[in-house]
Amino acid sequence: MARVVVDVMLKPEILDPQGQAVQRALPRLGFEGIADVRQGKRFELEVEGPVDDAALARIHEMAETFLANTVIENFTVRVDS
Amino acid sequence: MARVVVDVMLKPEILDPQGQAVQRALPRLGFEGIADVRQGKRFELEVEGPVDDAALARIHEMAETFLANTVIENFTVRVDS
Amino acid sequence: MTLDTVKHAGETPDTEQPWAELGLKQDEYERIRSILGRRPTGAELAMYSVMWSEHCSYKSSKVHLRQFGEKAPENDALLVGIGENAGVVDVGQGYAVTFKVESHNHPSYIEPYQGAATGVGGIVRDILAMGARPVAVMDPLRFGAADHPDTKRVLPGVVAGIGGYGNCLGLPNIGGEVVFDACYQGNPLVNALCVGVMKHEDIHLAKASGAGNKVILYGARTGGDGIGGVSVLASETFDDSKPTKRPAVQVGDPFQEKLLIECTLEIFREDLVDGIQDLGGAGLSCATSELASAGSGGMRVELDRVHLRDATLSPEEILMSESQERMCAIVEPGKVDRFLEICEKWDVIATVIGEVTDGERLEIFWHGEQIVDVPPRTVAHEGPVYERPYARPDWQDALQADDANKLARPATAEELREQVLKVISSPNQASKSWITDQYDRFVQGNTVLAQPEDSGMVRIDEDTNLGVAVATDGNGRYAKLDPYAGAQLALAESYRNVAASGARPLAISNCLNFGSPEDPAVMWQFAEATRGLADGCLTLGTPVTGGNVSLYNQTGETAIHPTPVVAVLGVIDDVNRRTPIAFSDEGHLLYLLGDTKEELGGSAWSQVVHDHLGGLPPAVDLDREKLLGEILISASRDGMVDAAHDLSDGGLIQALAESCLRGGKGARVVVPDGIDPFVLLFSESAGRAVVAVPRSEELRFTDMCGARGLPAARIGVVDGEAIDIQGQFSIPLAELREAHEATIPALIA
Amino acid sequence: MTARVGVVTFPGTLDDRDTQRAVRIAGLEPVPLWHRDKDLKQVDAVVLPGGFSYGDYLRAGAISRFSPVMETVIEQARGGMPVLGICNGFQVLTETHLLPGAMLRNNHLHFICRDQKLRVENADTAWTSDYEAGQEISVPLKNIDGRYVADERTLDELEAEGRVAFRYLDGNPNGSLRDIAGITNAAGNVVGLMPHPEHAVEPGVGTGRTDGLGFFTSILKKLVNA
Ligand SMILES: Nc1ncnc2c1ncn2[C@@H]1O[C@H](COP(=O)(O)OP(=O)(O)O)[C@@H](O)[C@H]1O
Ligand SMILES: [Mg+2]
Repeated sequence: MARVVVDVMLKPEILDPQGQAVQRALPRLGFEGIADVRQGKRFELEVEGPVDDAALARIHEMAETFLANTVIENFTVRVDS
Repeated sequence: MARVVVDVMLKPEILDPQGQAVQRALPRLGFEGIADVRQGKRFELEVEGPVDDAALARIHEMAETFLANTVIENFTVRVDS
Repeated sequence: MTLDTVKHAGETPDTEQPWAELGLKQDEYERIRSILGRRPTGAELAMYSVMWSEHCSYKSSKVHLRQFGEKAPENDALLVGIGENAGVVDVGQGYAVTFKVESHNHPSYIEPYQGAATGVGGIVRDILAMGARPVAVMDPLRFGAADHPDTKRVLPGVVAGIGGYGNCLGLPNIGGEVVFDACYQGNPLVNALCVGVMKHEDIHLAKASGAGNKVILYGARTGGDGIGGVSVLASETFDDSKPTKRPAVQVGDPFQEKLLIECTLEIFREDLVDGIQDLGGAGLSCATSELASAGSGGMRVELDRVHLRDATLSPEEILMSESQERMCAIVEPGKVDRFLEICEKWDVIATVIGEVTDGERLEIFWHGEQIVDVPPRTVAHEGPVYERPYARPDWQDALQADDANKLARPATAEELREQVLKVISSPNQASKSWITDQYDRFVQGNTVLAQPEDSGMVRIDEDTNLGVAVATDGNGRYAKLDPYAGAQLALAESYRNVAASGARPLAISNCLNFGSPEDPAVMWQFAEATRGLADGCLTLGTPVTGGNVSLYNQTGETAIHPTPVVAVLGVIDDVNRRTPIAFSDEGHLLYLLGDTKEELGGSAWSQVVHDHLGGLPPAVDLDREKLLGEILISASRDGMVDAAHDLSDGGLIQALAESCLRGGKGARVVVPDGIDPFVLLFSESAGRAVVAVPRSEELRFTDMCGARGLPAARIGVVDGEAIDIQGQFSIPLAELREAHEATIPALIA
Repeated sequence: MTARVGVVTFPGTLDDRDTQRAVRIAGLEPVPLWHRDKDLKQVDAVVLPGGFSYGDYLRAGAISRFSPVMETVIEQARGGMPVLGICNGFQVLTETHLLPGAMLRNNHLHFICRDQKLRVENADTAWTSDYEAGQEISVPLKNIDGRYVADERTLDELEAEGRVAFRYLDGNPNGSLRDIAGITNAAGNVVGLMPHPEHAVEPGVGTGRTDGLGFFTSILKKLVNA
């Protein structure tokens, strides 16, 4: 079975308090030199059958209408190898 | 500035209620043929300075001690290109 | 690997078995062999080992817990007593209430969020299994020092887990406790309580009867969660230094549990089950053996029918899995279809996995081959019982001789004021709203009182306004000084809290958190605490309906303070008559009820100002508690008091501060003749409360106290915007609020 | 004759029974609606109550939006039927795009439960006519994903058209842009807000106040006088 990964991240202009909380905590933990942190979601889909263009198109649609809310989020779809 | 991505996923043996909820919803939305869905977190770190082995080692440590909860989660670190 | 069938076990008596790794002792393993007349199969060994663990079998505590039954007070309110998933109490008008408090201490230290979340999930299923709709939760919590770095890891995770799970289930959180003490550093206590309501006729029990009835497993799929968790986590001293030995953690799915609740309630409404049991610790091993043991006849289970999340699980693992959000029901064949239909409606997976037989054995099959053939009672109810040696610790005398009453006291009014602010802003005495604001207290629309009130109260009938109140209390410092008195003080405080809010105490549940039972000193503390609690319940007339024991709360040789947590349930006929703690009307008169003696042992003052623990805890007088309770209840019913607040840790000043801040009104206090202001403000004498009495009711109220012989001293009046202790000091409410509310966010947020 | 108000139950809905009670107290007839049924049983208005439908997994409201009942609700809302989304219901309404914007994790990342002061900015909607514009009310707020966001253009448009229905007072509890607690569509029939009016309808329970009752008396007047 093939794995397709959909990454969903908040759009750059949207405040990401989770990422900020991580970033603020880092120096306290002794990690310097991280200028910015954004936190998003990663979906791993196990796809039955071949992952051809048609399948990817369907997954793209699924991401657009369901996995991501495009009012606030961007997404990418890619086949995991 | 270079971007490093840390992906954090629940260990395979750990229940993933979020992924399951997504998977169960898919057929109702007309998406068939997805055998399994796991949902995890994706962190995008903007790193100051060079992303050499030392920097990656530090980020690995950060992921292990902070970004992931290794009692229940696995993680991967990679440089985004 | 070949399947270890019953037949195979009979033919290979000399096969080595990992009984020690599973937490069994040599003699326990021998006993299993003699019960079966052969060596156990792998599956049988798995079942016995989890069911005979401390957590499931109560092997160290049983001999002491018996007193709760033997000394039980006459009480016709008790409908179901100890031994079921939870006790059930008659609250009138045909309603019954079930409640129970349980621990999830060790898992919450390993994985605070999931540990605490699944703790809530587990107790909610216990309540549900009795036939009740869960209506509220509470969470008595104890952490290490507030400023310890690990507390910053554990506390936010635990609080988020309790909130994340409870909020998602739609259960209002109506109270609990948050206590910090270095003794809990490696052993935080995460106790969770749930209250449920039903009609008398809806009570369900965990038993399998009626040959031919079907056994249905429903809820979440079974996965590899917490395999061995019961025996490894609860039976052995927890050792953090070996992460590789960490057992798999259970992950909760509150959404699944919410479906399970609604689905189960609908199944109850249509009267489709004969017996029902939740799956908690020890999973299917526990549910099948307990159901079969408590019922008549035997049970036959086809284990391969269980819906799995992980297809590679072995039968032993399936039997031991602690996957959450599952229930097991016994259903007549004619009702199975409808049962499955309701499960389908709620998207809940349900499978017929077996049936009740007319035999006497619990028989489990794996693809047609028999892997378990045991007398269920020997697994579930006739496990080992230990009479562990116990002895009063050699340090107890010295501890008690180290009298707190001799500690240096404030020399000036200015110093007294400073110490008041210091105590009120100390982590244990400070406002906990940073925590409780993360819990939904309004959902279900029946919450009458929630934090920071003395007890949590919910309405259970919208037409008659019948309600129930619950309070939970425990004071490990008192119990360390004297475990017998400490347990009674926890009982007394919880009882007083319920009465202060106007409800009549009916029954109790408890969670007994202690160190290792293998240490005779700890065992002595346990014996003393249970004896104190049983004696106390007899005097107060409040039976023990159930509870939970958590042992091995220790790191190396050092045990936590003995920490019996007591939950008292009360009933109030009309929730509109409840008494809040808030001083909300100027001019109301403040009365201090009870006797104030010089009692500072174990007090908040001794801890905060002197970092001291020694001497004796406050004296217990349960007859006085009863009288105080009656006065508070009558005063509430007849509208004689506008506010009431019980006095406990922190003493009078703590109660005044909380009531003033809650109502946004100040208080002018006159120190009565013959009492030292310091003692008046900080003593922790039991059996006391402060009440606000409208002037129009003063005579009636004081007459009542006089006639019943309860000391009532007028100490002041609700007035102004400060706490003004006349002749001593004044603290503006704004300053008081800052001191009280800033501490926890500053430490934890 | 009184009006019938449907209250939808999704898997994981929590405040459905509370909302039914509030509807009843206001003198309306509550009608339970099930997420799998397209049929709205001829109700005159619909409330999408609070809770964690589908556990709020993925995103709050994201999965419920695709339920059969929502197909009909969306269609009828576009036709003018009054719809109120409370908390999770508001999240469902933004996911369906009946209302603009989206709801994100609170800026402090915690669940927050408190008695929240609001100003009613728009008293001309189907659900707010019993209030005065500018009136201050207090109702419980309880959520973890309550931060309202939309792009600047949308926000300006909402302001310009008077479609910000409620604003938080005495401090923004979650980082919602422009202190927005609730909004309405242009027609005023679809309203969503994060706080919970259904938990403030009876003295003696909840907050002890009845500031939330106006939502339900507003719709009663609209439907019965209509
Ligand atoms: N401290 C206690 N006081 C009274 N009853 C207790 C106590 N500890 C356990 N019990 C009772 O023993 C029985 C078994 O407890 P337990 O195995 O924890 O139940 P469950 O598995 O349903 O949670 C229950 O009826 C419980 O109420
Ligand atoms: Mg049980």
